[in-house]
Amino acid sequence: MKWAIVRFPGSNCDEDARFALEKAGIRAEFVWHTAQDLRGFDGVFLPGGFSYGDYLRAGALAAKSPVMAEVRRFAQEGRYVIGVCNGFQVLTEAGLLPGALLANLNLHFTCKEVGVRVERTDLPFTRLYRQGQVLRLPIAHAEGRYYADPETLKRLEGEGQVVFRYAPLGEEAHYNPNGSLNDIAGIVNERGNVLGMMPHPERAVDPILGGEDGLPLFLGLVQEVAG
Amino acid sequence: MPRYQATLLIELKDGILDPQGRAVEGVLQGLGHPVESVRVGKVLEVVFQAENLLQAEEKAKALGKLLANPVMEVFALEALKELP
Amino acid sequence: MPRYQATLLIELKDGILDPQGRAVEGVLQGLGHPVESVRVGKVLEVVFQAENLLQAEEKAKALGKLLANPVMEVFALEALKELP
Amino acid sequence: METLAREIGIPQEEYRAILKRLGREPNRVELFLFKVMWSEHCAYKNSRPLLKELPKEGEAVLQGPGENAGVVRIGEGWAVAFKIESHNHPSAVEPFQGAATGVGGIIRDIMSMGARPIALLDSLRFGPPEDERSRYLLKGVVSGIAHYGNAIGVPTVGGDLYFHEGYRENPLVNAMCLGLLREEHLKRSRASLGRPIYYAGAKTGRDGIGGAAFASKELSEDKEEDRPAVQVGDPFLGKLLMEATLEAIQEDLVEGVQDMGAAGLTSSLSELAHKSGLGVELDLDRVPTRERGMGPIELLLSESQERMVLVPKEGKERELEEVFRKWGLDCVPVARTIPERVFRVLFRGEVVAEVPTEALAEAPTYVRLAQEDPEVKRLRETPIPPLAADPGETLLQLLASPNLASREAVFERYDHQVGTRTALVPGKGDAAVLWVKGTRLGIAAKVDQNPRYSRLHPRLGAMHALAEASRNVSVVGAKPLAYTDGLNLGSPETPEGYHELQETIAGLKEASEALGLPVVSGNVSLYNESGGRRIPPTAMVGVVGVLEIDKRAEMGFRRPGEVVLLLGEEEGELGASEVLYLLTGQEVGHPPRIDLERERDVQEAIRELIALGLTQTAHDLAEGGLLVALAEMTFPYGLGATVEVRKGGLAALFGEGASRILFTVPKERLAEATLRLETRGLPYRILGETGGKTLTVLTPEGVLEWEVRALLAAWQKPLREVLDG
Ligand SMILES: Nc1ncnc2c1ncn2[C@@H]1O[C@H](COP(=O)(O)OP(=O)(O)O)[C@@H](O)[C@H]1O
Ligand SMILES: [Mg+2]
Repeated sequence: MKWAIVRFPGSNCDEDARFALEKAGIRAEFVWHTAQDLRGFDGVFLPGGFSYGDYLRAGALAAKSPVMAEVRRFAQEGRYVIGVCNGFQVLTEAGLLPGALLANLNLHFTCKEVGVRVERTDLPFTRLYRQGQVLRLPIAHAEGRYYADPETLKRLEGEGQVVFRYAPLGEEAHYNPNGSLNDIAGIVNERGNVLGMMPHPERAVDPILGGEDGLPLFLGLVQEVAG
Repeated sequence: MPRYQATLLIELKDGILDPQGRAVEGVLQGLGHPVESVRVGKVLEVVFQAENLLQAEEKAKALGKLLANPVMEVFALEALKELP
Repeated sequence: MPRYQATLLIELKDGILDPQGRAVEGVLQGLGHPVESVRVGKVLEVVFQAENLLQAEEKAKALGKLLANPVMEVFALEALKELP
Repeated sequence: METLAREIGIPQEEYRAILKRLGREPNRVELFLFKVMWSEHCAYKNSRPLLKELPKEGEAVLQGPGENAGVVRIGEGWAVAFKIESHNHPSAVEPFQGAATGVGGIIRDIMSMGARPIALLDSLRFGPPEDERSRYLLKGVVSGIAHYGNAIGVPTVGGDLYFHEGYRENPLVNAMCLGLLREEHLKRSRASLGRPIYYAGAKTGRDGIGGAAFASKELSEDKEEDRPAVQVGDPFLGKLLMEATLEAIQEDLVEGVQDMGAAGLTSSLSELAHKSGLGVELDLDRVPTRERGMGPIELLLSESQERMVLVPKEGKERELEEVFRKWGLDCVPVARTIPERVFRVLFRGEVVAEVPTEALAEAPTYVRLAQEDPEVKRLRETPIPPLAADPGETLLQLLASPNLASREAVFERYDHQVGTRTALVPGKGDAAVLWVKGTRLGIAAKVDQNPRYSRLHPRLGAMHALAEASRNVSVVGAKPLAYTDGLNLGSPETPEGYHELQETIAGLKEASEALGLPVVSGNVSLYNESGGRRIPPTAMVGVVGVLEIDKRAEMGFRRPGEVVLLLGEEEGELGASEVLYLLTGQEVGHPPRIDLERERDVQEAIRELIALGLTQTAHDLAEGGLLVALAEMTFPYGLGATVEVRKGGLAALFGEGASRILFTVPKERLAEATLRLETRGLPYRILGETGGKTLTVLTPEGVLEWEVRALLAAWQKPLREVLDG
């Protein structure tokens, strides 16, 4: 299996994404933001970072890169696309996922471990998790407050497109780190092949890094293909 | 070709929570300047060439459309002037 | 007391590098929108009370002064209107 | 020219030295070259003779001081480049951009060595948090560091932060960066003869003209308008420049690399030439510019950010240009090396300056009269007033005091994990630990310094700084290899100021020798004073060590039922302590003495226990002494402990001292652990056991007990309020 990791100018979790994919046994190749062709790849990973410095709005300028037209086509064919953190922002800015990611309510970049509940397990990304399982995953972003208009939100909830939700790890009352509506941490498109999430599963794939709760996400992709 | 400078305002839609505006409100209150509300947006001063004012206006609006995110933002062409 | 809405623009002083503007410039160029320059600043829409337009203008300017960072920024009172 | 020299602040005797070295009058451009190159910031005029004394050799040292950063070997062909640098004055003027550009600058220093920057630490000093301006500066600085470090994708994994009256007018912002490289990729600032020198990165504008000179002057009372233009950092461009430069090095396209820092093109090119034993001819007309009509002096002195200088290997010119084109960056030849050892500058086809590189590089140095400030002596010799306080309350208050309260509100704003190397995040261990992926190697780093100790006893303060930074590295299980020092002091031109500089360096020397730690890089920032008030002499020491990644210790109690032990003396001292300051508002007395041999032994001992797997939890005792350290160990996992102490006074509970470490051992391995300590002849005591949700301390005067939750709340709140408020 071979995945493309798109490198926008300013992406900085590209190496981390490769590390996680390879750890799960997936071959990973970097693809430049000017690429026009994603044939031969089984999936596309949009990594975190500060594409174009996050200038104007996080993900806004990257969403206009040439490669994004190809990512759109790729997604329309039903193949897998994952956007993490800045990658999620790029996906919403490009209209591949509904809604938008606004400035955290605390108005600053926040890097810490949070609880993330798995809301559905019938997706390749989540098939190795248990329904309702609360993962420990790091977040690191300044614009992660998920927003969508009430209708869109209702549709997302109705169709079960919310995949990950912030949840308490212990008894803490303030577990939503950024003010996301409905505690949303990650969503999929209707078809279920495009995933966007703010927490970083690729940073939690080895005990040395403080946890492995992100690894099953990548292993799930492998299993999906293995059948 | 004449050069134009457009002032584009990109602001959050009404009804979307603007924590930055809230924070500024708080600061002003703390400094003894009570205000009712503050909303923070972006202003872009763009310089470009166009045939004439009409075309410049069109271009400026196209830029605004390109640069604002309709999910949460609105844009307005606040000013447009020809540069000497 | 009447309510006023002031539109304050806070922009970088000339000569101060605006990396954000530069990046937007570059992307617009790449998208086939040749522009000469882009500078990005902030716009604040502030609602407050004042006795009259004159006092409102004074207040608005005082706010601008307070909120702009004099080391790098300048502000302009772009618009001021009484609210119904 | 002499009048101009005076106007731009060149002292008369230096002007005369310039005449002598040139054998003629300098022209206007040349005068400015001397002005910046002979500034304290670039030339170390006052510190160089003293710094010579520091030990610089060591087994692990690949590159000592003198290059853009020091480099140490860590094994398996890997090496670490590291350095600390100050950005105090720019941060005082514009905290956000000042701190951001400080981070950008130190990252480029590390890149210059051929290393990939993998971690940042920040060492910050501000006036008291009650002071509104100090709060404004703190917030701006933290945001600026986050802005640059997060975006460029180098994690900020640690640091330290102190509030002290002495920094009210002169905040300190020092940033340390670590980079990882293969030994064979080590680069230096060198060029061979006849090579073109390329300029890469951002275009040159009128940013921070004369900033280097500015940094060495007392912060003037000038109106804000008169201050030099602020330099603005662009982490986005910085990231592209970093990737392009590293790619060029990886592909073996360059023979020499140099960043453009203070004094811009002038300093980077003239030093490159000087170190190579050559001269350089610079054609200013080729320099990419951002603004129109820039004159030669502006071009030469501009401190525009995100710029590098590269010397391609013969025949690799095109490939180098290609790499930078791919990353969307300018990369053009602006100069070439020449046999005459001069710095020759062409502007519009004419030579506008020609100065021997040696004359620029080797400014006169000064050895001055030193005398201790009698006021400092008086404070140090002031007897400790009798203290009485309820220990129950005191612990809560200490934990909530500005210098001890949780730093979470700061480090949470820094991405401390990007790069997926961070094995110990801030707050989890006394030092940060980074994993060298693909190996079992880990790198540990911590920066430290206590302003109270240094103010009252500069020599001892410097010794403590090195000892503590090193101890922090040891308690995570790493063997300290070398250090970098950020020396921040007042003016050396007063006998009191010079004395502090001399004593600080003497203290570092003594501790370096005793602990066997060489210095490999550093930075000196003098003239940090205003209105005749010097900052406390502040030697921020950043220690780097190496460990086996699976054998690392954290600071938090994790498993109930483990035995809690104290290694080192039971009782601390009250002189210069936090508890004394808390209870009396005074900073007086003699700081704790330090037995450096004991220090070395204690550190060796804890490393041995960790390496043998006898302990996985260790924490050093610092400000606030025993009870504060115990409380800190309950925080990461919310697990309490019950301990018994033999003495209940404030000195025993909250007194401070060097060479003390708390750690835990599983019961079944207790005998083995204590035997090791006995063999080494080290004092230790079994204090109690982990478990429960309280911290319970049995003292001869009675039982003290706190809910861990209550301690945690008191500790977490204060800085949150400052930063988020
Ligand atoms: N300015 C800072 N930036 C990032 N991390 C910091 C900063 N100050 C302190 N920390 C982190 O907070 C923790 C406690 O630091 P400190 O109080 O200096 O420890 P110690 O007393 O052991 O020297 C460490 O993990 C340290 O790296
Ligand atoms: Mg400390």
